[in-house]
Amino acid sequence: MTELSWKSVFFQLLLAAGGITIFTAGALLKNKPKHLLFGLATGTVLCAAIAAFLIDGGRAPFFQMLDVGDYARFFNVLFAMAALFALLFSHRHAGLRRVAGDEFYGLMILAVLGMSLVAGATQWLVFFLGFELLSLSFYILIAMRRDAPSGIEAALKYLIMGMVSSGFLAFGIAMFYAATGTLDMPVGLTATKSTGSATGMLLSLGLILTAAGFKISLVPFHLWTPDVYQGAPTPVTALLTAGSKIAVFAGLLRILILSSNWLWERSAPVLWMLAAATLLIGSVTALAQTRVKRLLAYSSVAQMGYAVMGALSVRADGGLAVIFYFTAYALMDLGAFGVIATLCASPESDLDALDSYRGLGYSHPWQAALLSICLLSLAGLPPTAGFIGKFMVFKAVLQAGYFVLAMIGIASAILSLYVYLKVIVVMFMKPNTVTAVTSGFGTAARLALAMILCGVLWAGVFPSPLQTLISRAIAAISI
Amino acid sequence: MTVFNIIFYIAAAIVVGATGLAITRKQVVHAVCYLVISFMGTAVLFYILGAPLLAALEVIIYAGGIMVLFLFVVMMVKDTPPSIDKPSRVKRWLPAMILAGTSALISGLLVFADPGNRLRPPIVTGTPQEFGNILFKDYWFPVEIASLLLLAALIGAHYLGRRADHPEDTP
Amino acid sequence: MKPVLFLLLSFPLLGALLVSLIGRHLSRRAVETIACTAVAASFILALTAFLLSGQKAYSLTLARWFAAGSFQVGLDLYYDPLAAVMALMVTFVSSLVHLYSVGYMRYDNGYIRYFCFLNLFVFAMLVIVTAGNLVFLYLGWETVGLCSYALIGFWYEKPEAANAGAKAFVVTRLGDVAFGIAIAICWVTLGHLSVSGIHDSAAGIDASRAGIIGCFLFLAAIGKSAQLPLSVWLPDAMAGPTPVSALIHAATMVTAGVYLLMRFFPVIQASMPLMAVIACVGILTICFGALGALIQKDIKRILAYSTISQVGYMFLALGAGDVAGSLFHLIAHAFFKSLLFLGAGCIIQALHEEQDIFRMGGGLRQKMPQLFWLFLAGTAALGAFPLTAGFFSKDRILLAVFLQPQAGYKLLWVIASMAAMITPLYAFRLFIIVFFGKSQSPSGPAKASPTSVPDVMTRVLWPLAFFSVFLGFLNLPLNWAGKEWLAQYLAAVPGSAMELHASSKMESAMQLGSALLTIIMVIVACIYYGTRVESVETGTETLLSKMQALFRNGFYLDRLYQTRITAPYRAAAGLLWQKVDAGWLDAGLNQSARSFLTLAETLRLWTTGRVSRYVSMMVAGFALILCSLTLAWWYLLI
Amino acid sequence: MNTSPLLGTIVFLPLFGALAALLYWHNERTCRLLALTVMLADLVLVLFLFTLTPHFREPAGGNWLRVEDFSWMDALGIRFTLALDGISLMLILLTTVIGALTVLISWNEIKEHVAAFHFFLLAMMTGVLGVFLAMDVFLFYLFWELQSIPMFFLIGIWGHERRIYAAVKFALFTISGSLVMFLALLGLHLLHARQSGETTFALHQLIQTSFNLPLELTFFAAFALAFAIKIPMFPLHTWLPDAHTEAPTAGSVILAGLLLKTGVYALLRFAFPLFPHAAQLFTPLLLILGLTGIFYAGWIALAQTDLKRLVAYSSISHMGLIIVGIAVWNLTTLSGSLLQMINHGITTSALFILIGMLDERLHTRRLSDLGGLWKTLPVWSGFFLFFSLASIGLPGLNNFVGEMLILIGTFTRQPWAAAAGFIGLLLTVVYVMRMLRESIWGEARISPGIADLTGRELTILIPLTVGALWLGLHPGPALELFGTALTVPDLVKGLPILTP
Amino acid sequence: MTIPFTHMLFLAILLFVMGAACAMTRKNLFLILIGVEVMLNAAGIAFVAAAMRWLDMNGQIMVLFVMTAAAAEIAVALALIICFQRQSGSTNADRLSLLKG
Repeated sequence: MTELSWKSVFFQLLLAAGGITIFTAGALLKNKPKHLLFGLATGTVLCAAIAAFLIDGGRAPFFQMLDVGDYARFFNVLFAMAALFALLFSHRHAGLRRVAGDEFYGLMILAVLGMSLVAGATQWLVFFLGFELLSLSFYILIAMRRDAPSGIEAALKYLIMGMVSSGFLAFGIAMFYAATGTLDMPVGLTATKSTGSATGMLLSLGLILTAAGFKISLVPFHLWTPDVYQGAPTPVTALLTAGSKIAVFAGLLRILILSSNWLWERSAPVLWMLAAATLLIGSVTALAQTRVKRLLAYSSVAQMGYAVMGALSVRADGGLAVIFYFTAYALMDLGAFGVIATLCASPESDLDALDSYRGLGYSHPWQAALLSICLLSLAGLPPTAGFIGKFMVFKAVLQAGYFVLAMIGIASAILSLYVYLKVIVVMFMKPNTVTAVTSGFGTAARLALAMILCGVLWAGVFPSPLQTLISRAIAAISI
Repeated sequence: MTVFNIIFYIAAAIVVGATGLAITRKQVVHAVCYLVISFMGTAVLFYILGAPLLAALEVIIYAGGIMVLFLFVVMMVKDTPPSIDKPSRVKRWLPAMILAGTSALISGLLVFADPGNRLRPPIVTGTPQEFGNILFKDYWFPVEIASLLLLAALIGAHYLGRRADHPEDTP
Repeated sequence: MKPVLFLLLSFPLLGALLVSLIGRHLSRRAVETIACTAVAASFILALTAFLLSGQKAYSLTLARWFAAGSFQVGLDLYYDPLAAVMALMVTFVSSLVHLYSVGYMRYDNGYIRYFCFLNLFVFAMLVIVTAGNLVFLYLGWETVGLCSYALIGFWYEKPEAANAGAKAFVVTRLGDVAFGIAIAICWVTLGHLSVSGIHDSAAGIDASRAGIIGCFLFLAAIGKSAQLPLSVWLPDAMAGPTPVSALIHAATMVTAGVYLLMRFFPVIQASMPLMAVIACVGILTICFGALGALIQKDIKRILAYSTISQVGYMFLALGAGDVAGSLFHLIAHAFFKSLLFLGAGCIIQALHEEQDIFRMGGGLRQKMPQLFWLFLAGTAALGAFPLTAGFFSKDRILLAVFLQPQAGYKLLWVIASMAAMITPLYAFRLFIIVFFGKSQSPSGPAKASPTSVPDVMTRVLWPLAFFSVFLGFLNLPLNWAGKEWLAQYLAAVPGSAMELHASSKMESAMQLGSALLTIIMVIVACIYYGTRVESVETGTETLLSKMQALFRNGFYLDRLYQTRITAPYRAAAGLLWQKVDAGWLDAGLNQSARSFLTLAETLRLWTTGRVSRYVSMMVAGFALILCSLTLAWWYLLI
Repeated sequence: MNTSPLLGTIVFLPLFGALAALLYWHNERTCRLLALTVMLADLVLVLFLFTLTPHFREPAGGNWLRVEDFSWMDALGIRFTLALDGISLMLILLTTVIGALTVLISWNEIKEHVAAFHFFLLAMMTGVLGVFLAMDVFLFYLFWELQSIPMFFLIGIWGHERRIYAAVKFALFTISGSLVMFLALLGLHLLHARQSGETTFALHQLIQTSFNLPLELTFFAAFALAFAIKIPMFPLHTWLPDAHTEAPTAGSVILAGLLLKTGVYALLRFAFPLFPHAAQLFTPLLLILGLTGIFYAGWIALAQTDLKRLVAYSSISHMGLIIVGIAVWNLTTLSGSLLQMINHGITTSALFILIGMLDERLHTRRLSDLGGLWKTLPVWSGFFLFFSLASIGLPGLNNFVGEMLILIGTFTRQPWAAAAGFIGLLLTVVYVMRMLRESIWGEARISPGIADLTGRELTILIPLTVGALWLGLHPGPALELFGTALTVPDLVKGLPILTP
Repeated sequence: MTIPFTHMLFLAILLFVMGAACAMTRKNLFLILIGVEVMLNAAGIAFVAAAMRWLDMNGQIMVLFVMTAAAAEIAVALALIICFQRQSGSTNADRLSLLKG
């Protein structure tokens, strides 16, 4: 490609610019003006979202490295929105926790940039760099509260795991390169069509799956998830679950879609096993949790299992189901963590112990109601986005002929239903031991939660528009 | 059996040996020193595998930069209790060894099973010129990203390195 | 005809509704008036219908009830001589009982409930009598059960009354199950449920089918008519008010079973073995009842046992194929038994609820002479004293049994005649001890002078007494230059056309014989019970006392059911609930659910919080992925 | 096919009412009145539907009295299709009536979180109505799930001592069952799509699907499982006694009066027509389970000490008879079962209502604390006696007709089953007699001076009484509606065609 | 001149698993980091070897970026370790045990 179409990467440019501006603003202006930074950040992601929504970069990848087509655009909008919600949650939260500095906002934006790179990369180098940028920003975001031991601990755990995983990724890419001689995803993945036994590809696939599996916390790479979710500031958790997971999964999905049948046949069993293990272990372990964030962490592990189910059936329906599921999942989890972000036991600490949620339904009806709706949606009950998502995933997986997996999925759904009901029971049905809950939405969080609620219900009742968007997105990469 | 081969195998042996020592030391400082040796060996390998520039960078960045940084920090942190840990406990090493062994074996098998890997590539040196050309002609976009990456790292390191009770943070 | 029958049914129902809905807003007098008029009106209508109908049979439909597919049921009526006679009897007796109740219940506050259910009962009984199809008949059948339940338990605060009501309902319901099955079989085999239709097609069906249907009908009848082995509820049912015992548990409801069999006699007739069975059950019940009545102390229980025994005669008659005889005895029995009950009611009230005949202090003859004569009439009729109604009706039955060709019936005849000797014994035992006996009550002297009862209570007894003495002329045997009017009248009713072609010589011989026997037994009774003082409790375990105990407790049948059926059933229910449902099924499910929680607790330990563990798990996962990839590759390679 | 969304209105009116009730959270009285008016309005709409019945009697062209079909998620082959026939008509009538009554019942009983209570109450009404009207299988499933969630809250928030246990148990049972059905439903959808090439969830199209037997059996089993849990059928019934005992009166009434019915209805409307051959193979099992249920529950009911629990077990037993009717599958039994659904709805609801009223007065439901109630509460006892007699199938009252039809119809196919059923009725008599003996008869144990039924309570009970008498004495019209609906070929494709 | 490509890959794999083993077993945070460095280094070797095998420059360039990323991560990691050490006074990874279960 000869001339560069700048506007095709306008999204990324905007984010980079925004990030740098915020840093500089934070560096130059004394006594960091929180609201200015917040405004800058939200403005950036909002504009970015709009840009990604409006500007069509065309099919040709930018620099043969970065997909700027509908597929990437869809996810970019998703990430930008997720970041927007996370920022809105953090407005009051970050203020209370005294982390609302330029680093917080700027790194959030850089994280979004990393996501968009991971999701859009058509070339391994970009994928790797995006992966690194993403992880790096999150290491710091998780550790934002330097005074809180749990935050640092979570960050260190995530960091160590993340570095090992990036080691795996790097080595995986190396193997890929060694096997195919190219760093270009489509070329490399389709190359193996011809050569009968590109076993090197299997090795690299294994390595890359490990790295990705860590990021999207599949069993047995999920162990960090509860710790980090619990330790991180809640808005960061929200972005972590709704952003980075989806980004990595989008990249993985691209790989699966592009990979040759030879590779697919050999990798499907692995995915099957991962899905089954994730579904069962995730939902079972959640049963015993007594802290809401950990509980949600395990439940999100189980949710990833459904995502992998959808990914397995990508050959049957082109990934429509899984992407829809992800969108729904992002909404629900953002909602759930958003509500939690508005609840504090004390200005310093989150409301985390399940028992401290007793009688929340009556002391804070709105939060409780929102949380319940998000939980019911996670449980896959109508009329919510989660229900349609589950519906599509199960349909797809049956279409692909994985009956046993579908059964496992149902079993896991029943188990996790109990988990979500447990929270609802505590909020509405346990005798009200009133906890000193000094919490409330700020305007920002209220706005965000309202939007999310609408989204959850709207996608649950009228999913068609979303589906058309998604089908256009997957039409852009299916080869 | 040319001199190149000999150098390659010797260097490889050195690298493996040094690494092996590095990962088994009690004292962090010793580990770092052995690691420096292994990086030197890696540099040699890079050189004979036709990547002179990378060889140089390996010495400069890894051995020169990162490891020194390591040492600084290790010095700076006073470890209580001093960061000595006893690596030689079987119950801790055995599972790791088994896992590592199996994965190594299977990976080796997979690599070996690929006929494409059997051939013996000729040596061609990638000169710094063409390296630079390609880097800044085709790869300036990743370079930009890398710069952002470093920026983020910088900010983060600075933020985390500061004492928590920094006046700026308390609103 | 239709309006008449419609009104005949609707008057008592209307009465019941009025009383129950607005009764609490009316004066007591008004309520009593409504109830009595309703029944009296239906008696008049029954009379009109009887006169209008002649000997024809009418089957007509009041309304459609329900229909699904081919199964259709209407509120049909079937009115023929049999129904006519029954209707007359029922309405007559019940109107008298209503009048009597006005006096009897004069102090009771539950009078609204009482009259409501009494009216409802009359309605239901008339439904049974005139129903044109089985389902509609079943409606009446169940409703009389309900009324009897409610009226037995009328004094619900007395535990024995409440229990007796429930017991009666459940036991009779046992029979009703059979009724339901009978309906179903009829539907499946005959294809319709109307009485007339069944009469028509009865001839067509083979004996075995008819036997099955008849058998279930017979079971139903057993339940209602307190025949063996379901007789246990009737003695307890005496816990209810005495008029109720008179109407429901003597005159009408208990004979409904007999009426059911008469109604469908063509079906019964079709299978000979069934007839035999009916006869045998009848004869057993006769003896059972007679022996029971012989030894009781409680006046009402004596009458109850005698009822069982008398109804047994009716079954025996049916078993012998003599519908007319059975009906004859039914009506006679209705009159004299209700007479006796109502009389007993007077005595009981006069003596302040004293029911033990040995503590009535005797000598009531002087104190209530009017009642003495009335009671004597009833007793004579019950005891089949010559020329009373009982005499003729019982004779006819014995004759019919004797005339049956099969040898077995001769045996039955012998037993029946012997049982017929016991009847006057217990009848006059009761009479003599109540009216002549001296006070043998251990608890001091007898009651002070009995309070007088309202005149209405004694007045209504006269017509009953009249009929129980002279009803015999309704069906005078041929050798008495009688026309056997009842038999003639019933000739139209299918199945009841039975000719007792007996030589008048033999007939008169039998009458003479039984008359003599009766008189002898009466004399025996007078001597035995008039002189001898019966010890109230028998200390020594002589054989006699054992026998007495046996009879007094109705052959321990009741206790048998209690210990062998009721108690185990209740216990099993408890076990089934605690052990099986809660203890096994529910607990099992909960346990399996809880096992997941324990599993979760163990899985928690996996997340140790040690980062090195996490890394190792990561590598382990990598190794696993690699293995499976290699295996897949290997598998697809070979 | 008419497009004025009358049925849609009927279904969603309660939901709007529910949301509106939330707006008045601060004013309890308004909430109650609002809920009441909404349900009454719904009732009026349903009654208006009856005016359409005449030209329903001869189904011209379409077999439905009314069909409303709107495009919804066409990409997934899901349409918003509601259709009405005689069966649905009677059932939504029952639903709206009971819905209105439940509001009245809770007038004094529910004192806290009134708005939320009515929100869930009305939301559930929408669910139930939807289940009875939906003809798109996906839509049906949606409503099916929708009705169980509010119930969970009703039991869990406003229930008695062990309410949480009961609520969670209820939710887990019902929802796990329906999830299994969900899978089968998708399988059916995909199979049909593969065969006909069109993606649809419309019932009348899915009926055309042809299976190999094992698959059909699996699907039927999955569907039947969900429905059997809701009904509840014998081994899966354990959630019901707890749910009934712990639920508030309104909850018990809705549970017994409506939710249980949805199970039977779904069995009749979906499971049997969709998988006819499997259904016929399963018939013996259903028969046996139904009969077992009759005896098992009827027997256990005798041992109960808590009135509500007793009635709960009795309703398991009654549902067993209904299952028998469905399993035998001929016109008589089906009409009987449908009628019996309505009857059971009336009778059992009435009993629960009465027990609730008693509980409000005496704060106990233990039989051992009661006795001689006729002395203190004659009117209450009168009604209690009346409905108890109705529930033992006294001729002239509603249950008799249903039971008679079921048993007679069963006798033509399965004499022994029918005989067993008749005997089962005897068990009913036994425990009902005990119940009456220990509650309204016997010596009075409770202190006199407790007020008898109030006007509000009478207004609740009288409609039910009238209904019981009406269906007992003149069930003709209802049976006619059922008959016409049942003889529609669509319903029974592949099954023995029912001919009048 | 001829060195079998497989040998180079074997070497890389060997180093990689050594690094992994180190990260798995060591408790000291610095030593864990060292393990990770070794892993990345192994990746580098593999890249260079592959670049030579395909006569293609991209591999070598990739190595440069891997080094960059490694440097960046190490910087942040060390900063975090310092934080942690300030709080808990230790660099022992097993002290990271607030969050578990």
